[in-house]
Formats: sequence, structure tokens, C-alpha cells
Amino acid sequence: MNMLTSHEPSSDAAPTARRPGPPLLRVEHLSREFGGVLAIGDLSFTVAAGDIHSIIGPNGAGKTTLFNLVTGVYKPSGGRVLFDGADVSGQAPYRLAARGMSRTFQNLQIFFNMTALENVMVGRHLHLDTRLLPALFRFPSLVRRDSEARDRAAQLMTEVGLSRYIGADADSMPYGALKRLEIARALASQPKLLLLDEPAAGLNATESREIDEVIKTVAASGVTVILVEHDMKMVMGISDHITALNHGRKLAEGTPAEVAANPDVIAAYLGAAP
Amino acid sequence: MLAELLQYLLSGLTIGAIYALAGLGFSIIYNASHVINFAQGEFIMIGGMASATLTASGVPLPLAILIGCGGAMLVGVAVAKFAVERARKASTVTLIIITIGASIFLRGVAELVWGKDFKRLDAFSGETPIQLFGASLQPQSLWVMGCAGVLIVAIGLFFNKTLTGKAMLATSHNRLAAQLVGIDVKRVVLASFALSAALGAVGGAVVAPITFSYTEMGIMLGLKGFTAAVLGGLGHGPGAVAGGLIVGVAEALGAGYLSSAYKDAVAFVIILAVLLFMPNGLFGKRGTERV
Amino acid sequence: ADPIKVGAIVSATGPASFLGDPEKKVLELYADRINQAGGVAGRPVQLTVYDDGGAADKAASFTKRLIESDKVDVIVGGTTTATTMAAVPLVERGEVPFISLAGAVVIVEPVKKWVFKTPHTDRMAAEKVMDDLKKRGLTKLALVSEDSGFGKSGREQTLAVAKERGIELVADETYGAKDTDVTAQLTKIRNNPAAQAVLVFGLGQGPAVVTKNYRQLGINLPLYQSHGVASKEYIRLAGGAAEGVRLPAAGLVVASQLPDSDPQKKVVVEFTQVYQEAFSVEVSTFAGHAYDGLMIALDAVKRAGGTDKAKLRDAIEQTKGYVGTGGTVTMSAKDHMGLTLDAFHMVEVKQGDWTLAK
Amino acid sequence: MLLEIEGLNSHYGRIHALKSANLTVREGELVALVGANGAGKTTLLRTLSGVHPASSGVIKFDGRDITRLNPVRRVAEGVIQVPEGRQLFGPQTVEDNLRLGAFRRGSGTPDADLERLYELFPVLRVKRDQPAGTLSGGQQQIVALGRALMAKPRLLLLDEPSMGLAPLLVAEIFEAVQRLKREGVTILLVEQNAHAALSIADRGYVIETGEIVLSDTGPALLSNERVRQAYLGL
Amino acid sequence: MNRILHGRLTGLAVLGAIIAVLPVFLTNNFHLDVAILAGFNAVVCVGLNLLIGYAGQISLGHAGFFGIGAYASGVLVGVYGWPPVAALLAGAAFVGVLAFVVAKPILRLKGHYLAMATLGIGIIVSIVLRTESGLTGGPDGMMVEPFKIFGVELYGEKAWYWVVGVLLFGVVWLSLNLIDSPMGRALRAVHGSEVAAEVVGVDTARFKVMVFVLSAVFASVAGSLFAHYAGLITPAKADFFKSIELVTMVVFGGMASTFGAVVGAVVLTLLPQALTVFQDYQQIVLGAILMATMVFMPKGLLPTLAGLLPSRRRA
Ligand SMILES: Nc1ncnc2c1ncn2[C@@H]1O[C@H](COP(=O)(O)OP(=O)(O)OP(=O)(O)O)[C@@H](O)[C@H]1O
Ligand SMILES: Nc1ncnc2c1ncn2[C@@H]1O[C@H](COP(=O)(O)OP(=O)(O)OP(=O)(O)O)[C@@H](O)[C@H]1O
Ligand SMILES: [Mg+2]
Ligand SMILES: [Mg+2]
Repeated sequence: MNMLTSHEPSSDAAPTARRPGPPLLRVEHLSREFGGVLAIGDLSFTVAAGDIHSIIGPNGAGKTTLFNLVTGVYKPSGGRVLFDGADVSGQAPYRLAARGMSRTFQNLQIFFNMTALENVMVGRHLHLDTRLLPALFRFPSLVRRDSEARDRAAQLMTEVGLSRYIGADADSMPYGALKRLEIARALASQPKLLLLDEPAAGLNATESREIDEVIKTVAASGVTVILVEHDMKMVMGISDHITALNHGRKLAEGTPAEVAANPDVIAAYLGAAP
Repeated sequence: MLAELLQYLLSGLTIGAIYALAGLGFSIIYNASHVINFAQGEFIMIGGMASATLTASGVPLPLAILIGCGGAMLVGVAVAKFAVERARKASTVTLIIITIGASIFLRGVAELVWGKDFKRLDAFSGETPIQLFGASLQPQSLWVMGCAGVLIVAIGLFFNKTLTGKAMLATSHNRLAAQLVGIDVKRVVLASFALSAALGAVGGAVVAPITFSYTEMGIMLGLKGFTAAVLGGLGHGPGAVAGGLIVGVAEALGAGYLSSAYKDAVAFVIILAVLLFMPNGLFGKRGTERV
Repeated sequence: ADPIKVGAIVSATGPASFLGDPEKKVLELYADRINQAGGVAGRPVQLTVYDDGGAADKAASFTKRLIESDKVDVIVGGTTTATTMAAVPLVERGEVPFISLAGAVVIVEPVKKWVFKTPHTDRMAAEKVMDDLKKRGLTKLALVSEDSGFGKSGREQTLAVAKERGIELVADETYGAKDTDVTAQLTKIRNNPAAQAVLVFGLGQGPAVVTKNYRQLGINLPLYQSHGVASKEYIRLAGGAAEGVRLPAAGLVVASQLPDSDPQKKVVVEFTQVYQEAFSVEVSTFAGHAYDGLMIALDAVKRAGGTDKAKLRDAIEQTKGYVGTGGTVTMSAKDHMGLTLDAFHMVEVKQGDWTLAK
Repeated sequence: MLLEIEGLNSHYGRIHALKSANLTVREGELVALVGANGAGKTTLLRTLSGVHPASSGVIKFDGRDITRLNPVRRVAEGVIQVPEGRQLFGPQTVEDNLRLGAFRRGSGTPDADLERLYELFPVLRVKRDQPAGTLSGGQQQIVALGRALMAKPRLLLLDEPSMGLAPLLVAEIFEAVQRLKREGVTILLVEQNAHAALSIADRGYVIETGEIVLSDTGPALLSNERVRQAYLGL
Repeated sequence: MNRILHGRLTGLAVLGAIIAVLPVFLTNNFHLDVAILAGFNAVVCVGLNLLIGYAGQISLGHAGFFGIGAYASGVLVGVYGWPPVAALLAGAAFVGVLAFVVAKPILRLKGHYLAMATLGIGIIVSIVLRTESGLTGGPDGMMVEPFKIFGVELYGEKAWYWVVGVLLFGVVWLSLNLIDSPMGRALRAVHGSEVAAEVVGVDTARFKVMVFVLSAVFASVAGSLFAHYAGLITPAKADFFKSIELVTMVVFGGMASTFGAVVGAVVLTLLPQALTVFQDYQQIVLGAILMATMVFMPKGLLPTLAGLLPSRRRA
């Protein structure tokens, strides 16, 4: 069984055509300031279900901040975030996770006090019995599901190319492996919406292509992906839709070809058509 | 009525200045290594005991204080070199336990050297109280407050204006990076211990006339200093002083208007309330780590 | 021969160290001296001393250790009322004779089968102070007591005795044993126009802090202390502030000033000499308490003809006319202390030394 | 020969992360080091800087054996590293970070250098008073590079300097690296962007699971089939 | 990591065997007494380790909870005549509620600020116990009646040894179960990175509160039983120094290791007793041992020693 595609069947998955699906995420007039400076200003866009939607923009454009706002790590100063039809602005990350969001971090957030495998198992949190009493008294049902989770986590690690690190302590792994570990952990929660913040940073071209494949497989299984990445080969190759930001505002929007040809984007970000 | 209030305030400020001095010591070491040094109280004790015993055997006061400072600095450097630095990779809690071990050890040694009895040190400029609108102030209080004032300014300048001070801060924020820009991180940590030991020893000497000195005097002062440093925001010099004064005044007012038994509780209730609304203390930096 | 096993728990460190430290020294000193002189009834004294640091629970645990593990024949100690009271149930249950060195009356009232004590009680101290007040025509007293066992018991006794003798208590403040500043409490007393004199009930450095703060606040009322400060240490710490302070104390602190007719004179002078020679510090009444405790115990061993605990206990209870540093001790089944008010002297600090108050 | 590494070994506990590596860098040369995740590139740089101990082998800098020198002494010699993961002094301002970069040069005023840096990367000037930790990932990367430049390196060790940078900036960084080279700085460059790195490098090394398996001139490596497949994604 | 640390069954079997065999070597009541005290400390430390070692949240106020448990039993049984079991449960319930109420605001704090806040709470508790002498006997403490259940009085070191032994075994078992469960993993994740835990669905606040309450209740129960056993309790059992001592035990034995917490508690209970032979040098030796152990074994006694054994890494 391929773990990447083994998500629970979702009704609105529309794998057939690359027609934009119904919006899964809608950002309306979102803004966030830090000490008077707007990191995100009056930003609106939608992400269609099933799409791979990339966010690009120069350093400091506000991409990571946008992720933090969408996933509840920061509270917006203004505007709304609608996910799956509901207004989720300002909700805590764990609530959003329960609704089906998951993400990776640009600044690695690894549980360095655990093994790599356990890191991924934490990703299965929402699908396990996390009550106190069953844990204290070790209910058999809990033990069984936990060992299933272990197998599943191991398989996920294999699929993102981490089979050699399954037994390793997280604090002994090299940077590139940790980036993949975050992807495996995020996938373990079987999200509807997966947000990846520079998944290819620290990977070489060949390794990036592997990540390409992983993302494509995930998306093909109906998971919506929002991708922040400076590797233009990856972005242009796999995105259905791209939103370009600059100074916290929307600079351009459209298909990869449209955005790549946009003179503003070229001037502010690309430098030359890739 | 007013005289009473004023009296409480004056006592509170005196005690508070003592706590502030202790708190400053915590801040310095914290600023260089993010270690909370629970042996800080023992540096104070060394200063107090040395100056009291030396003056009793005829050494002039300034020299006695100087010797006390020197001794405390040696001890501080030894603690840093043989304990804290060696366990560099250990977790913060482990380092704290090491400093607790050091404090027990130092107290034991002090007991052997100086005995268990209380030592008396004469007030620096007499004991005739100064009368202020019906309240009286010990001249020694002025010494304590003056010392705290001078030291906080000096330390503030050091950390904010000198490259060495900034290098110390940098070491605490990122030891690896500090090494990579050529900061001798070991020396920095040793220096921070020496500095805060000296500071503690001066503090011990100026407070000794008020509290007496004895080998266990550091325990309470250390605890209160830690409290002051955290309340003000760890690593923030003026914060530690403000924290110390607040704790001292809260205690004095609590003892005066509520009950002497609950005076410490009053101080801690205030601290809890502050932390509830300011999770990083009064002046502490807000988080600067991003994800 | 089998050694006589004497156990001791003292507070050689902690807030009561200025009581416990001399006690420990004296016990060790005299155990040595006695052994060098051939022991007691041909048996050497084997002394085991534990330092409880002034903590009641530690005292309890060490008492258990003395009884269960070291299997001692008699226990001397309990520097403070708190540590003593922690040990009491254990010695009662373990049936080991126990001679406390602490002051409070609760230790021996009601009488407990296995528990004795050497110092005067706090009740006697209160009585002595009240008598002195009356003599001076003062009737309104402000009380400052420590929130420890000795201070609390002393406070209760003061309240009771004051009522008996018609003295009005116009203030009742407390302070903590480790406080370094008592000005807030004293300010209240200073602002209380009714107070005519102040009595402090406490041990260790606390009373010295009170004395200093008292003078710093410029209070001029007569200041009394309890016998809990009857040590040169107190005068040294409080310095000039102690001038004029009065307190009830055993004859030991004014040994040389006692009239030659006083039966205690010879004992206290000799003890003072031995002590000061050995440690070159001034003798304190607490050292005397420990000396008395040890001597009463060993004397009882002689009379009991061995260390059978029940017999030893009976022998201690039958102590008669033992002249010690605290006075002449005559115990009985109803009195496990055996001291009277006569041996208690009102002393005053003059020029940095104790003098018998007129 | 500015840097000579002979038979260098390095361990993390039982893990043998660097296996008798041999590598040389001539004065004024730009040498690239490429390899997969976990190959040991970072370990090599850390061992060169002295923040990770060598288990055996010799590191010679400018003819002197520096294998046992502590990091501070190596920095004083001019061996400066831009570490992986940026490693800024987060709560301190951008300007303080940069000034600390010049720490080893003593108390002299590096204001002119600071000014030049601000010219080179204007974003640093904009953010000079902001705590470095609150900058965006790419901005932090620039601070890390700037801090190293403030030290006036003789040998600059770059650990993935283009990581997280926008395409425009990547180009700028590579230009800056070339300019540094022209100014006489010797550079050892670790890059995942192997194509760009090898394009500007005089020579390159390929490292696989702790072993240096290949070395050649930049262009030769670019056309090496094995390299193309494993690192260039071609 | 080593099998001994993680193999739950092996570890439990060893612990059980030690508890069962130990009385053979404890020749007098004093030795049993020390063993019992070590057991009580171990129970508290196992709970505290869940909080400090696994969830990474420091508490410098746990002695306060121990003290509340102890005084609840002392006062409710002694003054109000409750049955000891009811008093124990009431104490635990009160501590649970108190911990729950304070946990939410306090556990938002991090690191030293959290340490300060918990320290404050512990100190306030001990001040109340010290001051309300009408009920608690004040600074010198109070006597506590013996433990009675179904009319049987639990008396003597022998009996208590088994009670504490069984209690410790049970608490260790529960703790091992908890750690080896999704909830336990979530706790450790909170230690590793709170945001990362949150974005995969861990309600970090809830888990922190839960483990805080749990460890406080462990402490309270231990406190209640201790009070009955010791027969005398003082506010010192609730004060700052006791809290520090507990944390020291956890760290000394090895954070994030249940058996480490037990080892730490046992060693640091025995050590001061053993060091009385050094007389005046006691403190010096204790301080030196503490420092040296932490310097040379920064991970704590048990993990370091276990690391020396040839270890099989898990697949
Ligand atoms: N906590 C904060 N405090 C102050 N400023 C902040 C904070 N977080 C973000 N900013 C500012 O907001 C802007 C946007 O940062 P963000 O990290 O979102 O950029 P980004 O698009 O992800 O850039 P990069 O591609 O370099 O990762 C930056 O200028 C940054 O300095
Ligand atoms: N702290 C550590 N403890 C144990 N092993 C480590 C540690 N750091 C690195 N390793 C191991 O050393 C090897 C080399 O790691 P290194 O970080 O040097 O790789 P790298 O080439 O820089 O990889 P990347 O491109 O991902 O940064 C890896 O196998 C890694 O697992
Ligand atoms: Mg970003
Ligand atoms: Mg690397």
C-alpha cells in the first residue's frame, strides 16, 4: 500500500481534470503587522481543492507569515481565513489540524528529544487514542492502534526517502533529512490541506526532484497543497496555480506560465524568465 | 499615618536594594550563559563574611571588601571553570543543579573556615538614624541603594555600549555562532562569573551591617535575588533592580499593613500577577524565535 | 567495658546555631574529658551527635536513628522547642530517657514519662520579667515574639502570666526566625502611645535584629529579652543597641558577679574556665544547658548502676540537689525540670557585658 | 597551498561522519564541495572551524598545522565560516550581529565596512535595528553572510549560502562570491545548488557518505555523468 | 537508548524484585525507615519526572502539593475526625483542582519564568501552612494520627515498607504505560517543539495541564501517606528547599527516565544519611558529589550508566 495516497476518501476529491475545484481555503483581506510594519497587507486569494498552489515572492515578502496566519500560529491583525467553508481566523493550530490542516516549517521544528520514527508517529496524534485513562492502564485497543501507527510511520519515512533513518535519534540527522522528516510528519496526520514551507531548501537538484514526486503523489490523492519554494524549477513544474507576493501584498496571480511572464514578478523576484 | 507609610517604604527600599544587588548578579551570568547561578547567594555570603571577619581582625574596611571581592572572584571563576564549563553541553536544568551543588559545597567550606556563628560588621558611616518626616532611615541603607545605583548604571553601559558586553550577550544567545566570530566563549563565561561574584561580594559587604553575616545568609538572599531578576525580566539589569525594589517594598508594606507572617506571600502574589500579564517579566524581551 | 551510649540531637547549623553550636562543642568536650578521666563507673562514654539544622522533621528522623540504629541509652538534646517536641513521641514510644535543652514549658507540662529538660521555662522567664516591670511601676507591655516553637510558647506564657499579674498587653507582634528587618512591626509599636515597655521572645539572631531596629527607629522604652538570648553572642551582634536591655538568665552568664555564698558559684566559674580554655570564646548559657543535661544523665547512670533504660529514667527523675550551671536541680515525678525562680537572675547589658540588675 | 587536509576523520559518537578526507585549496581559489544529504559536508566545515573535533588527520592552514587549535585561534587566523542554519544572535539587532562579526578584529571602528555591506545588501540597512531573529529566512541568510564578511576572512567557508534565497538574490550571492574571489579571498563553498556552484568554481570535490570520491575542475565535474545524475538532476 | 530503560517489563521485574528482596538486608527499623522515605520521594519524583523530564515543564513548587496532601490528612483526620482514606482522597481532589486552576495561566510561561511562578505557588502554600497555626501547628508542625483502614491501624516500619513498595511499583507501572502511549508521545512532543506539536493536532495546553495535575496528585497522595507514616509534619515538607530537593532528585537520576527518577530519589535520600560520618565535612562532600555527578554524567545517573552497557539499538 502506498502511504502517500492512503488518505481517508474525501468526497470532494476531483482527480480527473485540472479544472479548479471548489475553494478549500479562502483568505480575505488578511493583514498582520509587526511593530507598525505590515508583513501581510490586505491580502485575498483562494486555493482550489485538489490544487498544488504555490506562493512565491522575494525574501521577506510575507510568505512564511502567511503560513503562520493560516495555520493559527499567529493571530491576524485584520481579515479572515475561511477553511472548508468555515471562518477559522485566529483559531489555535491544533484545532485547525483537527479540521485537516498540516504544515512544515522553514525554520525546522523537530522533536529533537525523540527518534525520527517517533517524530512521525506524533503526526498520527489525531488518529490515536490520546485519553489519560486508557494510556495509564494500557488498554489493548490503544496498544494495537499504536503499533499500527508505528508501521505506518515507518512506511511514510520510506516513501519520503528516509528509510535509513528510521531508528535514528532526530538530533543526529543531517539538515536535508530533517526537512524530509517534517514532510513525513505532516503527511502522517492525513491532512486535507498541506502547507509546505520551502521543502526543497537544502536539497540538491536530484533530491528536489524526489520531493517533486512526493508532492505530486500526495496531490494526486486529493490532498490540496500550498507550496512556498524558491526552487523555480519545482514551482513551475508542479504548480496548478501561483500567487506571487511582494511586501505582503499580492503582486500577481495565475498559472505558472502567466506568472513567469509577468514583468512585475520578473522585476521583483525572478530576475529573468526561468 | 504618613510617617508610618514612609517608614515602611524606607525599610522596603533598603531591603529591596539588597535584593536588587543580588538580582543583578543573576542577570550578569544569565546574560553570558543563560545559566541561573544558584550559587550567587554564596558570593554574597563570601563578601559579607570576609569583610566582617577581616575588619574584626583589624584590616581596614576598604581593603577587607577588596579582599572579599578578590576571593569571591576566584571562587566564581573556579565554579565556572571546573563545574559549569565542563558540563557545557548539559541541559539548563542540569546546570542549575550543578550550581546548587556548588552552593552547598561553598557553604560547607565557609562553615569550616568561618564557623557557624553570626558576624557583625559596623555600619560604614555610623548608626545614627536619619530622621525624615517622622520616619527614620539607617545611613547604611543609603550605602546599599547607592551601590545598587552605581552598579546598575555601570552594568547597563557595559552590556549595551561595549563590544565586549555585546559579545557576552551573543555568547548566551548562540554559543556556536559566538565561537565562529572569534569570541572566546570560555573566557566570557569565566569573566561573567568573576564579575557577578565581585558584584555579589560588594553586595554582601554593604548589606552585612544590616543583616549580619553568617554562612547561610546567601540562601535567602539568593532566592530573593532570583525572584527579583525574574520579575524584572531575566538578563535585564534595570529590570532586576526594579524587581528587587518591588519585592522589598511589597514585603515591608505587607508586614506593616497585613501581617508580618504573610509578607513573603504578598510579594509572591504580586509576582504571579505580573507574570500572568507579562510572561517575560516587567522588562523581559519578547520571543524573537520564528518558525 | 561496654560504653555508655549517649545520643544527642542539636541544631548546630541553621537559625538556632548560636544555641546548638556551643551545645555540640560542650558535649564533645566533656565526653572526651570524662573518658580521659576513666569514664563513668569504669565505662567510657560513647557520644553520637547529629545536627538537625533546626528542622523538626530532621530531628525526628535522627531521633529514630539514635534509637533504632545507634541504640543509645539516653538522648540529650533538642536545641529548640520544635526539635524537642518532634522527638518526644519517638522517645516515649521507644522508651528512651530524653533530656531536652530547650526552653518551652510544654516540654515538661504535662509531665511525660521519658522527657526531662535542663533550662528554665519560658513561663519562668515571663514571670521574672513581669516582676521586674512591676518593680519599676510599668503596667503596659508590648510583645514581639518569634513565630517559632519557643517564641510561640513564650507568647502564650506571657499572655497567661500577664493576665495573672495584671499587666496589660498593648501590642502583640511577631517576626520570622530568618527575618533581617523588623522595622515594620516595630514602627507599629513606636506609634502606639500606650506601650511602656517591650518584651521580645525569640532565639538566635532574630532578637539581635529586633534590638538593632529598635534603636534605629529611636524607640526609648525599656526593652526586655527572654533567656533565649543569654549569650555574649547577642551583645556582640546587637552592639551598642543592646545597652540597657534586660533579661532573665541563669547564673552562668554572671558567674564572677555571683556572691561567694551562692552554691552555684564554684560550678559556673569552673565551667566557664574549662569552656573558654577549650574554645577561646565566651561561654553561653546554652553551653551550660548541654553540660547540665550530660551531667544529669551520667550522674543517673551511676545511681542506677547501669544503663537499663527504665532504671536510668527513674534515676533521672530522682535527681536531687544537683548543682549545675542553670541552678540547683531537684526533680520529682511531677517536675521533670527541677529548677526554681531563685536561680534565675535579672541581668542588664552594661558596657557590653552582663551585669546583675538591681 | 592555503588549506591542506590530509586523512581527516571525524566522528559523532559511534558514527563515522568523515572518513580520511583529503582536500586542498590554493590561495585565491574557489573550491566547491557537493554531496547528498548527510554526506558529511557540514561536518567537514565544522571540523575545519574547530567547533567539531577531528578524530585524526591533519589540517594545515597556510603551512601551519591548526588541527588542535581552538576555534577562536582559527578565526584569528582568518578562517571564517557561514554556518548551516544561519545561527544568528536572535535577540540582538541586525547591526549588532554584523558588528560582532568584526569581533576578532578588535575595537577598531568597522563603520566603513558596515557601510559597504549596507550598500551591497540594502535590506540590511532597512532592518538594522530589528532583532535578527525576527527577520525572514532569506533575510537572515544575508545577515549570516554579512556577518562573516565583516570578519575580513582569508579563507571563507560557506555552508549552503543560497539556501532559502529568492532567485534574484541567489544570483546576487553568487556574484558576490565571485567578487570576493576576485578580491583575493579564498573560498570553500558547500552548495546544494551544485550547478551554480560548479559553474563558478575553479575546482570541485564530491563527497559521499563521508568519503571524498571525486575531484576535478569545475567544468569537468559539470559534465561528469555521475555528477550530472546524482547532483544536478539531469 | 538502552533496553533496560525502555524494556518496560524487564525494568518492572527488576524493580519488583528489589522491593521484594530488600527487607532481607534491612536489619533494623532505621534502615527500613530510610527505605520508606526513599520510596515516598521516589513516588513524587516519578510523577514530577513526567512533568519535567518528559513534558519539559519545570516546577519548583511541587513540595507545596506534597505538603497540602500531608496537611489535608493531618488536619482532616486529626482535627475533624475524618477517616484517613477519605482525607487522603479529599487532599488529592483538592490538589487536583488547585493544580488545574493554576496550571492554565501558569503553564503559558516558559523556562525560568515558569520556574518562578511554580516556586511562588509552592512558597505561598508553605507560608499558609506555617502561619495558620490554629489548624496546622505553625512552623513547628503538627502530629498526625496513624493510618487506619477498615479498623486496622497501619503501624510499624515493616507494614509501611510494603505499602510504600506496592505504591511505588504501581506508580512506576502507570508512568511507564503513560509514556509508552500516544499521550506520552504528545507530552514529549510538547518538550521538543510546541508549535510543531500543535500543527499536528496536539492541544499542548491541555496536555501540559493534564500532566501537571497528574504529577501534583501523585505528590499529594504521597504526602498524605507520608504524614500518617511519619506522625509529624512540618511546613518544611512543603517549602522551596524541599521542591528543589525533588527536582534535584529527578535530574540527578536522569530526566525523562522513570527508573532514573526512582534511582535519583533513592540515592539522594540515602546520601545525606550516609554522609553523617563525615561530620563537619558533610555539606562539602554532598555538594561535591552533586557537582561531580552532574558534570561527568550530565544526563543523570541512570541514563549514563545504562549507556555504558553494550546497547542494542532498536530497529
Ligand atoms: N515576529 C516578527 N517580528 C518582527 N517582524 C517580523 C516578524 N515576523 C515576520 N516579520 C517581518 O515580516 C516580513 C515577512 O517575513 P516572512 O518570514 O513572512 O517572509 P518570507 O516571505 O517567508 O521570506 P523568506 O523567503 O525569506 O522566507 C519580514 O520583513 C520580517 O522581518
Ligand atoms: N549531532 C550529530 N550526532 C550524530 N550524528 C550526526 C550529527 N550531525 C550529523 N551526524 C551524521 O553525520 C553525517 C554527516 O552529516 P552532515 O550534517 O555533515 O551532512 P551534510 O552533508 O551537511 O548534509 P546536508 O546536506 O543535509 O546538510 C550524517 O550521517 C549525520 O547523520
Ligand atoms: Mg519564509
Ligand atoms: Mg549540511
